[in-house]
Amino acid sequence: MDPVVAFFILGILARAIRSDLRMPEALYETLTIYLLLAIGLKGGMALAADWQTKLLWQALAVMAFGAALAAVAYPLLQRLVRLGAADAASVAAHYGSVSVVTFAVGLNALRSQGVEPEPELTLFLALMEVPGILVGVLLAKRISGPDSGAPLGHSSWSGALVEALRGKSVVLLLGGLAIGALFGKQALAPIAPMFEHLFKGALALFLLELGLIVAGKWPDIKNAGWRLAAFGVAFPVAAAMAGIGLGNAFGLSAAGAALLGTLGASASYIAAPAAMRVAVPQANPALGIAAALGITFAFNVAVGIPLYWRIATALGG
Amino acid sequence: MDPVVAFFILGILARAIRSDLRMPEALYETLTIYLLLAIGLKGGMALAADWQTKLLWQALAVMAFGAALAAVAYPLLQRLVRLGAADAASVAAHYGSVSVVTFAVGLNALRSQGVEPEPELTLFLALMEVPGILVGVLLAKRISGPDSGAPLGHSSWSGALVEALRGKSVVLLLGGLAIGALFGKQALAPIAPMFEHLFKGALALFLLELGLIVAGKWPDIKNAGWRLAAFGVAFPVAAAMAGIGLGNAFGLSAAGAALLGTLGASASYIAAPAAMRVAVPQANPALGIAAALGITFAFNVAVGIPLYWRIATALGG
Amino acid sequence: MDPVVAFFILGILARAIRSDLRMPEALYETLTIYLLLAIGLKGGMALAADWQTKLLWQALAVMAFGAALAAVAYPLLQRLVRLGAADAASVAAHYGSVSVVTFAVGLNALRSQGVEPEPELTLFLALMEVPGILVGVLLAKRISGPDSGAPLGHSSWSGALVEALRGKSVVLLLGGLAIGALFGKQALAPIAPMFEHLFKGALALFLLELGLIVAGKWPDIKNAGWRLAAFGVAFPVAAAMAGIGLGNAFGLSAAGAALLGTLGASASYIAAPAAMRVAVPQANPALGIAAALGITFAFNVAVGIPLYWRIATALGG
Amino acid sequence: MTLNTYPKRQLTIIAEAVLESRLIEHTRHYGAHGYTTSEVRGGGEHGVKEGAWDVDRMIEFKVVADEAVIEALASHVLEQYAANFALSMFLSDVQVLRPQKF
Amino acid sequence: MTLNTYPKRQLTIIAEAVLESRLIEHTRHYGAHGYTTSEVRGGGEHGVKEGAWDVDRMIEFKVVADEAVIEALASHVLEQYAANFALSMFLSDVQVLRPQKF
Amino acid sequence: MTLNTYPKRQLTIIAEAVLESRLIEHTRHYGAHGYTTSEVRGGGEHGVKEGAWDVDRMIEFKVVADEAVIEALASHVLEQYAANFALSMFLSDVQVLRPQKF
Ligand SMILES: Nc1ncnc2c1ncn2[C@@H]1O[C@H](COP(=O)(O)O)[C@@H](O)[C@H]1O
Ligand SMILES: Nc1ncnc2c1ncn2[C@@H]1O[C@H](COP(=O)(O)O)[C@@H](O)[C@H]1O
Ligand SMILES: Nc1ncnc2c1ncn2[C@@H]1O[C@H](COP(=O)(O)O)[C@@H](O)[C@H]1O
Ligand code: NA
Ligand code: NA
Ligand code: NA
Repeated sequence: MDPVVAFFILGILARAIRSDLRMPEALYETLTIYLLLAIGLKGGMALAADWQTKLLWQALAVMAFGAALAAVAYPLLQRLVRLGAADAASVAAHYGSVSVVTFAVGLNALRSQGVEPEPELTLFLALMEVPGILVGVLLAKRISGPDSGAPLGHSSWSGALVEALRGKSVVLLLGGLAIGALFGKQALAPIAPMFEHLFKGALALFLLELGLIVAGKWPDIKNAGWRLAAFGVAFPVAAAMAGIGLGNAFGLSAAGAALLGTLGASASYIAAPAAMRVAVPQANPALGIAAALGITFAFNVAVGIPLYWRIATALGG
Repeated sequence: MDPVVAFFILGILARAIRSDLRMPEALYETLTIYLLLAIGLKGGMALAADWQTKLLWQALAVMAFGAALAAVAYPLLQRLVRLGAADAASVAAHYGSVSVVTFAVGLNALRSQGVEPEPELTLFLALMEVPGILVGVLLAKRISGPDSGAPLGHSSWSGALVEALRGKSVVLLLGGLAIGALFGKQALAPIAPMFEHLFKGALALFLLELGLIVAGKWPDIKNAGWRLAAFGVAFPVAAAMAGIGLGNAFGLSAAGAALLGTLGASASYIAAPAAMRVAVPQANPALGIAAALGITFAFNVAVGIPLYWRIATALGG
Repeated sequence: MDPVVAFFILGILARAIRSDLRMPEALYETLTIYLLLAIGLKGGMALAADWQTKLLWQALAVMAFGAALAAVAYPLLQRLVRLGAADAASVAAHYGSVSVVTFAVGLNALRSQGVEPEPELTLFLALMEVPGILVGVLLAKRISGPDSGAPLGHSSWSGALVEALRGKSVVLLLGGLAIGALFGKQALAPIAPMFEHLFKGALALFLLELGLIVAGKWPDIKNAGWRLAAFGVAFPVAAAMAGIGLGNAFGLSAAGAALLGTLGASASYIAAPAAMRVAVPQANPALGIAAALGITFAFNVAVGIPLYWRIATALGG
Repeated sequence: MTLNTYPKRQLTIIAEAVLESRLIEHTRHYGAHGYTTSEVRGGGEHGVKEGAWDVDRMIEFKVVADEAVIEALASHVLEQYAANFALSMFLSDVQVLRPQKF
Repeated sequence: MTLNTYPKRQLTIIAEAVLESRLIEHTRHYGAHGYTTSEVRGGGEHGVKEGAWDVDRMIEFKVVADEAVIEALASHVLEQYAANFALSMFLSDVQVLRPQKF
Repeated sequence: MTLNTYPKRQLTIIAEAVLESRLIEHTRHYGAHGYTTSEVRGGGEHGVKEGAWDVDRMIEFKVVADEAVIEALASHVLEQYAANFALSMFLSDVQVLRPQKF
C-alpha cells in the first residue's frame, strides 16, 4: 500500500473517534492550488519535449469520453439507482468529470513502480474537467424545461458552463502546462524544490484532510443507500476499462492507459458539486459528494488504482 | 545558542516594540499539524527497527511519571504559591502534561551536538500528553464535589478525559508513529523533503509565533506574581532531574535521559488549558498559560534544555 | 523572461477571464513573512562576512535617497499629474518607499545570470522602507495644517511614522539580517531547505497572487488617468538611473548598482498605503495602489528590471 | 442633545455561500445601496453546515434600506431560493444618521 | 402589498469558543430549530480577546425562536456560564416570513 | 416566569479595518464597557471591498451601551471619519439581562 493512502486512513480514523483534529481551510485551498500547479508544470515540461499533432485528435476523443461517461451514467442512475431526474443529472456530472487528487495518487503509484505515464495525461486531466459537467448541465436544462424560468435566471446552463470553464482547476492546470512547456525543465529547475520535491508530502497532507471529510460525510453516505454505493464501485471499474481501451487505441504505454483508466474512474467532488448546485438547485447536493468522495474516491485510492494498473498491464502490449 | 531560539527572541522583541507583526492562525495550526506528524513519523521509523517488549513497562512508568508530576505540583501550588484549589488543579495539569514544541527544541539541540536520543522518546511524548491532565481533572472533580452539579454537566471529568484523548496532538503523534513504524524509512523517503528537511525551518517559524504570544501575555505574567514565577522555574528543574533519573533507570543514553528530563520539565500550553477550561471553569485560565508558556517555556528553551543535557551527561554513563 | 514573471501573467489572465481563482489571505500573509525573513537571513549571512564601517555612510545616503524620491515626486505629481495636495503627498510616499517583491524579483533575475549583488543591498532595502513614507506624512501634516485638528488625533504624523517603523517588513528584514549575521551560513544550514531552496517557488506563488490583485485593480487603474500612468513608468526609470548612479558612487558592482536602481524604481503597495490612509485620510487610497502596484510593479517586473541591469552594465565599470 | 435618527429596515439572510453573487445582483436590482457579507457556520433544517467543504460554506448577508426595498428583496429571495437551498431570513428595525445613504 | 411578517426573538451570545458545542446542545434542548455561529474578537470585563491563542478564541452565537424558547435558553446560559466565562448576551426583536421554520 | 430584561442601544459600525484601534479608543473614551469586532466584506458608496488587499479589509464593530453613550459615540465617529473613509453605521434596540454590565 502506498504511504499516502495511510494518511487517508489516519484521517478517517481520527474523525471516527471524533477527534477535534481539523485542518484549516486556508491549508486545504493552498494544497489544492499547489497540486494543480505542480501537476500542470510537470506535464507541461514533458509535453514540450514530444508534442505531436495527433494529440489534437486525442484531446477531442478524451473530451468526448468524459461527456459520454456522464451521458451513460444518467440513465443508469435513474433506472438502476432509481434517482429522480435532477439527482441523476447532478450525480452523472460528478462521474463524467474527474478528480485531481485521484489522478495525483494514480500518478504517484505508477512512479513508485518506476514507470512514468506519457505527459499528455496531464493535458487529458485538464480537458476532462468540464465535458461531464456540461452534459450534466444540459440534462438539468431539459428537466427544468426552457420556459419554466429556471430559478437561477434564464441562462443558468450557460452560466454553469462558463463557470466550470473559469474554474480554478482548469485555469491552474492549463496555466501550469503552458509555463512548463514554454520554459522547460532546465529553466524551471529553481522552483523544483517547491513544486517537485514537496509533491508527495503535500499529497499526504491532502489525503489526511480528505480522510477527515469523508468520515465527516458518513451520515450522508449511509442515507445514500446501497444502490448508489454499488454504482459508486461498479461504474468506476467499467469506466476504467473503457479508459484503458481508449488508451490502448491511442497507443499509450501500460502506465498511460492505466492513468487514463483512473481518470475515467475518478469522479469530481469540488468542481462538479459547485457547478451542479447552481444548475440543478432541486438536486440534493449531499448525494453527489457522498458518492463521488465517500464511495468512489475511497474505492479508487484503496482498491481501484492498483486494480486498473493490473488490468492495463494484462491488456497492454 | 541554537538559531531557532533566536527566532523566539525576535518574536518577543517584535511584540515588545508593539510591531503590527501578526502570524495568521491558519499558519499556526498548519505548523502544529506539521510538527506533530514530523515527530511521530521520525519516531515511528526508528522505533520499527528496535521495538522491545520492555518498552511496554517503560510506557506505563512514563505515564505514571506524568500523573505524579501533577499530583506533586498540586499541593506545592496551594501551599507555596498560595493558589486556590481550582487554580492549583488547573496549573498542576499544565505541569503534569508536556509541550510538543519544547520536545522539538530539545530534540533539535541534541541533534546539533551530533547525538540522537532513542526513538521511544517520541512514544513517551505521546503518552505523557494525557496523564497529567487526567490528574488535574480528578482534582477538579474533588473540589467542585460530586453533587454540586459541576457546571458543565455531571460527567464533566470523563468528558475532559475523553476530550484530552481525542486531542489532535495524541492522534497525530500516535498516527505518525504507526505510519512511520509500518512503512519504515525507505518507503517514506519520498515524503522526507517535506517532513524532515523542512523540520528546523518550520520550528523556527513556530518559535517566532510563540515569541509574539509570550510577549503578548506579559500583563498576565506580571499579575501571576513572583511565587508562580519561582514555581515556573524551580519545578521544571526538579521534574527534569526526576526524568533524567527515570531515563537512567530505563538504561537510556545520556541523550535519551536528557530528553526525558526535558519532557518532565515541559508544561502544556495548548491541550491542558483547553481541557481545564472545561473541567475547572472557576480557575483563571490566564494563570496556567502565563506560567506554562510565559515562564516555563521561555526558561526551558533559553536555559533549561542546555542545562538538562549537562546534568544528564554528568549523571549518565 | 524569468519563469516567476510567467506566474504574474497567469494571475492577470486568470482574473481577466473572471476565473474564480482566489488565493487565501493566510497564504498571502505567510508568503510575505517568508520572503521578508528569507531575504533578511540571506543578506545577514553575507553581511557578517564583509561588514565595513563605510556602510554607515552608505546607509544614511540611501535613506536620504528614499526621502528625496518622495520629495521630488510630490511637486511632479501636483504639476504634471495635476493631483491635489493630499493625493500627491500620498502617492509620493508610495514612490519614496520600496517594494520587497520587486527587490526579490530583481535579486532573482541577477542570480539567474550568475551574478550576486553585494549583501548590503538587503540592508538598503530595509532602510528605504520608511524615509519616503516619513516625507509623505510630513507633507500631509503641512496640508492639513497643525491646528486643523488632523482628524486622526493631534499627533497623527508621529503616529504614522512610529507605525511605519513598527511595520512588519522593517521588523522581519532587520530581524533576519541580525540572525543571519550573528549565526552565519554554517549554523543556519539546517534551515536552508526552508528559507533558501523554497525561495523561488514561494516567489512564483506570490507573483501569481499579485497578478490576480493587479487585474482586480484594473478599474482603479483606468480611472487613475493617463497622466498618472505616464508618471508610473517615467518616474521609476529616472529613479533607477539615480539609484544606479548612487550605486556607482558607492563603488558597488554592476549587479549591486542595478539592484539599488531597482530599489529606487520600486514603489510600496503595502506599507505606504496603510501608513498614508491614516496620515492623509482625504487622499484617495485607490490612486496610490493603482499606480504603485497596477502600473509601476507590472512595468518593473516585465520591463524595468532587465532594463536597469543593462543600464548598470553600460554605466558600470 | 439627542441625535436625529431615521428609521430603516435591515434584512439578514443566512444562506449557502454559492448564492452570494446572485444575492448581490438582486440587492442592486431592488435599489439598495450596499450590502455586507460575513462567513458563518451553523445548523438548521438542512443539517449542520461546518463550512469544512466548499459546498457547505454559509454566509450571513445584511442589507439596510427602506421598508419597501427590503420587503421586495425578501419576498423575491424567499420565492427564488427558499425551496432548494439552506436559507433563513429575518428582518429588524434599525435607525441611521444619514438617511439618504441607505 | 406589504409582506406578512411574524414576530420572533433573537438571542445573541458572545462567548468563549470552547463553549460552542454546549451552547448548541442547550439550543436544541430548549427547542430552537437552528443556530448561527461566527468567529469574532473583542474586549470586555475579561479583558481583550484577540483570538491569537486557542483559549482566547471568541464566537458570536445567534438563535432566532419564540420568546419563551429564547428566554428559557438565555436564563439557562446566564446561570450556567456567566460566572466563570467571558460572556455577554443581548436579545432583540426580529420578524420572519416563515414562522413555522423558527 | 418572564425574564427581567433591560433596554440598551446597539451601535453597529461597518468600516475600514485600519480604523479598528481608533474605534476601540473612542468606545472606551465614551464609557462603553466593551466591543465586538468581526471581519466582513461588502459593497457601498466606496465600491466593493473584498478584503483581498490589506487596505480593503473591512470590519463590523458592535457596541452595546446606554443610549447616551451610543449617541455620543455615533456622532463622534460620524463627524470624525464619515467624510474620508468607507463607513456605514446603524443603531438598534437590544435588551440585556445584566444592565450594570453594559
Ligand atoms: N432558528 C435559527 N436561528 C439562527 N440561525 C438559524 C436558525 N435556523 C437556521 N439558521 C441558520 O440558517 C442556515 C440555513 O437554515 P436551514 O435552511 O434551516 O438549514 C442554518 O445553517 C443556520 O446557520
Ligand atoms: N458592551 C459591549 N458591547 C459589545 N460587545 C461586548 C460588550 N461587552 C462585552 N462584549 C463582548 O463580549 C465578550 C465577553 O465579554 P466580558 O465577559 O465582559 O469579557 C467581549 O470579549 C466582547 O467581545
Ligand atoms: N445599505 C447597506 N446595507 C448593508 N451594508 C452596507 C450598506 N451600505 C454600505 N454597507 C457596508 O458599509 C461599507 C462601507 O459603506 P460605503 O461607505 O457606502 O462604501 C460597505 O463596504 C458595506 O460593507
Ligand atoms: Na470520471
Ligand atoms: Na511536564
Ligand atoms: Na522607490
